[in-house]
Amino acid sequence: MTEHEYDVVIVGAGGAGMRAALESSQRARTAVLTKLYPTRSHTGAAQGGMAAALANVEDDNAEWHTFDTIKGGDYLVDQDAAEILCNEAIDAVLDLEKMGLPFNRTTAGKVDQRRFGGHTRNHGEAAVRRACYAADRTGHMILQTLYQQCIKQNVEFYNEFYVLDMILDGDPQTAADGEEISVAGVVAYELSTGQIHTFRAKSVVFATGGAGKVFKTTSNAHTLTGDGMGIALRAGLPLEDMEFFQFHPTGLAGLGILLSEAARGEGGILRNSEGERFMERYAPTIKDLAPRDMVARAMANEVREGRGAGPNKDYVLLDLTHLEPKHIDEKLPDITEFARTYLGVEPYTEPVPVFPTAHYAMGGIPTNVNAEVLRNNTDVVKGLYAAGECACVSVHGANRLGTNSLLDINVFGKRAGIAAAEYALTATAPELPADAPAFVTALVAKLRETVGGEGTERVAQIRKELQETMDMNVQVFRTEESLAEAAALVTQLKERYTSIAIHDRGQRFNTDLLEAVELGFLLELAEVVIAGAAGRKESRGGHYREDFPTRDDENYLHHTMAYARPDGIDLQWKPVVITKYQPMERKY
Amino acid sequence: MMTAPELTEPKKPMNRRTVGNAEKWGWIFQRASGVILIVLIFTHLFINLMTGDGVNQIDFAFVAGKWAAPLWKWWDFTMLVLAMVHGTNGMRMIVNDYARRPFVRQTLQWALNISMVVIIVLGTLVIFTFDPCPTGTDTELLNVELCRELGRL
Amino acid sequence: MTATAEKTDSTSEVGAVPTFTVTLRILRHDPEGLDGREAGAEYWEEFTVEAFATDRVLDALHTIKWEQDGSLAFRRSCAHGVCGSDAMRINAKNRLACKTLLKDLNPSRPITVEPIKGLPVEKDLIVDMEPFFASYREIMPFLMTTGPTPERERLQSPEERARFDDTTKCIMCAACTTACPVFWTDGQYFGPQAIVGAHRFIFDSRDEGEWDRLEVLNDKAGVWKCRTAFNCTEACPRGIEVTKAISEVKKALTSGEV
Amino acid sequence: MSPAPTLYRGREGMWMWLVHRTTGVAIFFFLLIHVLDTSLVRVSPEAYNEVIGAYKTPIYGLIEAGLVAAIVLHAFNGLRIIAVDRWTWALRHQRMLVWVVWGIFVVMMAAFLPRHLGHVFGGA
Ligand SMILES: Cc1cc2nc3c(=O)[nH]c(=O)nc-3n(C[C@H](O)[C@H](O)[C@H](O)COP(=O)(O)OP(=O)(O)OC[C@H]3O[C@@H](n4cnc5c(N)ncnc54)[C@H](O)[C@@H]3O)c2cc1C
Ligand code: HEM
Ligand code: SF4
Ligand code: F3S
Ligand code: FES
Repeated sequence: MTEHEYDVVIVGAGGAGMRAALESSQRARTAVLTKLYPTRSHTGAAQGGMAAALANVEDDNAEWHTFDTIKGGDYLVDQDAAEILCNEAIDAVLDLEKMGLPFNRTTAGKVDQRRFGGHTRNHGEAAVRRACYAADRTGHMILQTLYQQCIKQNVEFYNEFYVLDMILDGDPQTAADGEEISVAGVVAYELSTGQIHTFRAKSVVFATGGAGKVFKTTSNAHTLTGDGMGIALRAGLPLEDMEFFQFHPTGLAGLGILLSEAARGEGGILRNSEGERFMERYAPTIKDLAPRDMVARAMANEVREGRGAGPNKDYVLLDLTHLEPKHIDEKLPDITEFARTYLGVEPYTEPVPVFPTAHYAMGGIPTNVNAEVLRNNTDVVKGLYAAGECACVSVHGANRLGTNSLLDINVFGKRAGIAAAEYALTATAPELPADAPAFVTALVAKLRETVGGEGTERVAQIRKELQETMDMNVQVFRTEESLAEAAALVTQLKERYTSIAIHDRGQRFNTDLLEAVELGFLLELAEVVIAGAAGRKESRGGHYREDFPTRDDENYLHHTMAYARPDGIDLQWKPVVITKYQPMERKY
Repeated sequence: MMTAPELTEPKKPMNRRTVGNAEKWGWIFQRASGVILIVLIFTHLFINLMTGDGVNQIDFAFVAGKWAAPLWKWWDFTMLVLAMVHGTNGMRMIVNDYARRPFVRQTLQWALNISMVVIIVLGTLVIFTFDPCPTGTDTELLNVELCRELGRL
Repeated sequence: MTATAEKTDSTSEVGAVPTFTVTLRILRHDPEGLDGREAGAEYWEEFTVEAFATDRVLDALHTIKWEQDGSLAFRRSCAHGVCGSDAMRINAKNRLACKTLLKDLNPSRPITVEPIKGLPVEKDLIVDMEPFFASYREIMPFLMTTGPTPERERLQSPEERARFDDTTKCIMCAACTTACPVFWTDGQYFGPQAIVGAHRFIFDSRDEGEWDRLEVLNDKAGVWKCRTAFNCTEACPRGIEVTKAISEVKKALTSGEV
Repeated sequence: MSPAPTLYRGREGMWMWLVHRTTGVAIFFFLLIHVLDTSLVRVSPEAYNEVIGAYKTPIYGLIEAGLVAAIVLHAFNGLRIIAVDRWTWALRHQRMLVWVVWGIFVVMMAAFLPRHLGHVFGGA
């Protein structure tokens, strides 16, 4: 076991983690722990763009952006946070530009902007060009640019270190309201050696990204297993709004690989088997550019009503054939190549089979606007921060608007980095208890013992069953019954998980062992998602209950706070912050 | 909270001293000499191997005949120098690629450089101090015509 | 660049997906010497798996790992060719496992899978990437400017932006560098990726550090080591014209103009 | 024990790099010898003719043919390399240019070999 000491430890080197690191490393001694090489983080997969009301091509302002964000999130958005997000958006984009990010340009040489779902002019009048982009690899450019700046600043990375536990100096669940609890550090597993490391730190920032792998069809990477959220949950912290998962309308059918909304922003049209542009029926004003939850539901509905394309009638078609090949090559080169490589479809001449794919966790570790992690509705854990997809400041509410996540990671990543460093400069170094690594040591030892032992269950098999049931029962359409079925199966799978066996007895690069650990997180998160979905007897944003098909502001205009207690998931509520915009019906 | 300093540049660009432009000039030289060599060598090969009796015509007398003209003296000299430098430079690049240990590398480089100098010096001396009609040689071996012309026979 | 699946009847593919059997021959490396092997032992091992027509090599590796031998080690993340984790030598060529469809590889014969060449192997298909990233860091891959930071964005015309577009696509998978025969020889060469990384800044109209970088690339380990073997360009899963980028750097150095 | 890894399946560019390298080395060593033997003209006509006579035997005739082949390949591939680094068109068509080099090689050898081998084997 090795011990390290830093002022600030950042967990995760995606967009949020590295943006935080850039701020924090300038002010305090910072280490970034990441289970992947930074450039492998899934921020790099983001395609379409990053929203900011730069007004470079069309009239626009932060206020409209704020409104769209709140409306897009079906009024579950914390409006103070949304205001910060949209006001700081402009600087966030300009910061990246100054760091060297190669945005596409207008003829005047400014950052170019394009349309994206749910982004409108003057409170819903018409679609507006707000997404700043770099072809269809905006996330890739952000990730590269931030990594390059980290190199410039000599940020200290611990690559392929899996953080598996956080150390707090008290139990957040038993502590009284107002009692001070602070973070003391994290425990990590080093992939290349199998060694366990403890990191003592005054501040810890979690930026571990999403948890898409609870679903089968997903645009998310194999490595997005919700570790940060799972660690927080195990530490006794709540998770907020986990029932809200975004299903992106245009995943490659059967594979889930994402075709960015930019495809529709650039003029692509969704059609059913009859060739009908069906979105005209669901969202007459902005049609194919309606928010994702609406489009995804519309697509699923077309398929349910027998208007799906293909031999099994189980997908719809994304039609780009009316666009100039040159325009496609310029604006959407990568995603059209995905269609060619993986489905053998030529988008110039043929429509591309698409179906909704699990894409984004709106929920996560609850934080306030300074990225400080909440342990209940009001108290923060001192020194503990979260940002990016693993966090829930609630700027996305019940449904995230496209291009608002890349914005989120930059705005709140930066805030987290600054806040963490500034706190660390005033705080005294915490003491790590002697048994700090005990949990991880035991976890790893237990798994190692299963090699060649009694265990009969396979990690992959359990994961597969979990993902299939989530796709079947907890996807775009949910009901009491489907959720109950999923809940029952997850309970069963958790039971079976206790008798898994791994194969790799080695110390070095034991990815077998880590997949087992990751499955543990997935199972617990699935449980929270299902519990939250069952508890929310309404339909709002990404969460759609067929048995309660309308939004119910009377009873459910509040956030879910899910706590893991010994006897199961405990759901509590947290009020939504409303400043300017009273909830109204969401129509496009 | 937002009073933070903006991104400064704590890390200065590395100060790296390069070995001048040696590699660059080596690279350019390979190309320039290559183009010239192609003319020199192919003419040389053509005259020696394709005209007349081809390889069979080559003997002392043939050489003497050629080198009687200053053009061919200079021709062969240029070819010698360019080919040796080009070849040695090429070999140097190959040695740099494969010889990992500094000692081995240095030794090989020295060997190359020495052989280059020796060969060039030797070749040059031969070309410019060549005597077409050494005394006491069987006249059958000489370029009789040439030696008569020169008044050496 | 990875071959695009030849035009098949896409609809029937997505519907009832036919399966077939493939054999993978994997070059394994056991750093610890388990099961009676020597530490550091290397050996070929064959696995046979059922695969779907849409499956990629990565899917087959997963099937092996998940159903047959959990100790098989390889890196992967995004599974669709954008993170650069899984460059490996498949049928003796560098490719991304997640971008190579099995059916494009003649599955009737065993498919060989080996780690990329020229970087120290750590375990099975995992190599030590540190030397690779070190070369990248050498070329100062970050925007360098002088003068005061402007209020708004630095202006750049679409044409200026287009000049370095190709090299911004790099995902640092190392397929190019580890395909380069000059890189294999002694590893002193920065490798094509570092040059691609430098190119992206050298030809960015906003950058003012081009000569610092060009000087680095003028070094013994730099751009002059390239012998235009083109393995890099052919291996690049992002379709970057790597050799062209290298040539442009050479031209900038010889002409003194960027 | 370390089993042989496969040979990297590079394409034309990689093989031509190998060809260029091997021919370059071969020519270099031949050149050393060639200068040394030519130097014998300074020693004595007898010595020179005796050594040069060796070139006229079939064995050396064949080696000489190989040498010419190496030079032709190296030279024209050298031109190809220069072109590839110089013009984008050549860079994009480098694979085709490899076959052009081989084409030139075949034509040149077809012109040279019959005559040369005729000289070598036809005796004098
Ligand atoms: C295909 C796709 C396209 C998208 N397109 C857009 C778009 O156009 N616009 C937009 O705004 N948003 C988009 N998004 C969403 C957005 O990209 C993500 O939400 C965002 O990038 C998340 O960034 P992050 O920094 O929070 O996490 P990530 O980039 O996922 O990074 C997570 C980091 O955490 C590390 N980590 C995880 N677990 C551990 C652990 N246990 N220990 C140590 N380290 C750990 C990982 O190594 C990684 O470095 C897209 C998402 C996807 C999947
Ligand atoms: C006939 C005309 C010739 C031409 C056009 C030519 C051209 C070239 C060129 C362009 C290169 C550089 C290759 C690169 O940078 O990738 C080169 C390399 C080389 N040449 Fe020549 N050359 C010729 C003759 C010769 C001769 C006569 C010799 C031997 C003495 C020779 C030996 C070499 C060697 C050893 C290399 C290095 C090869 C390598 O690094 O792989 N060349 N040649
Ligand atoms: S240039 Fe291409 S092959 Fe090389 S690292 Fe970048 S993406 Fe990979
Ligand atoms: S393979 Fe190597 S030699 Fe040059 S063209 Fe590519 S870097
Ligand atoms: S897994 Fe990301 S590139 Fe293949």
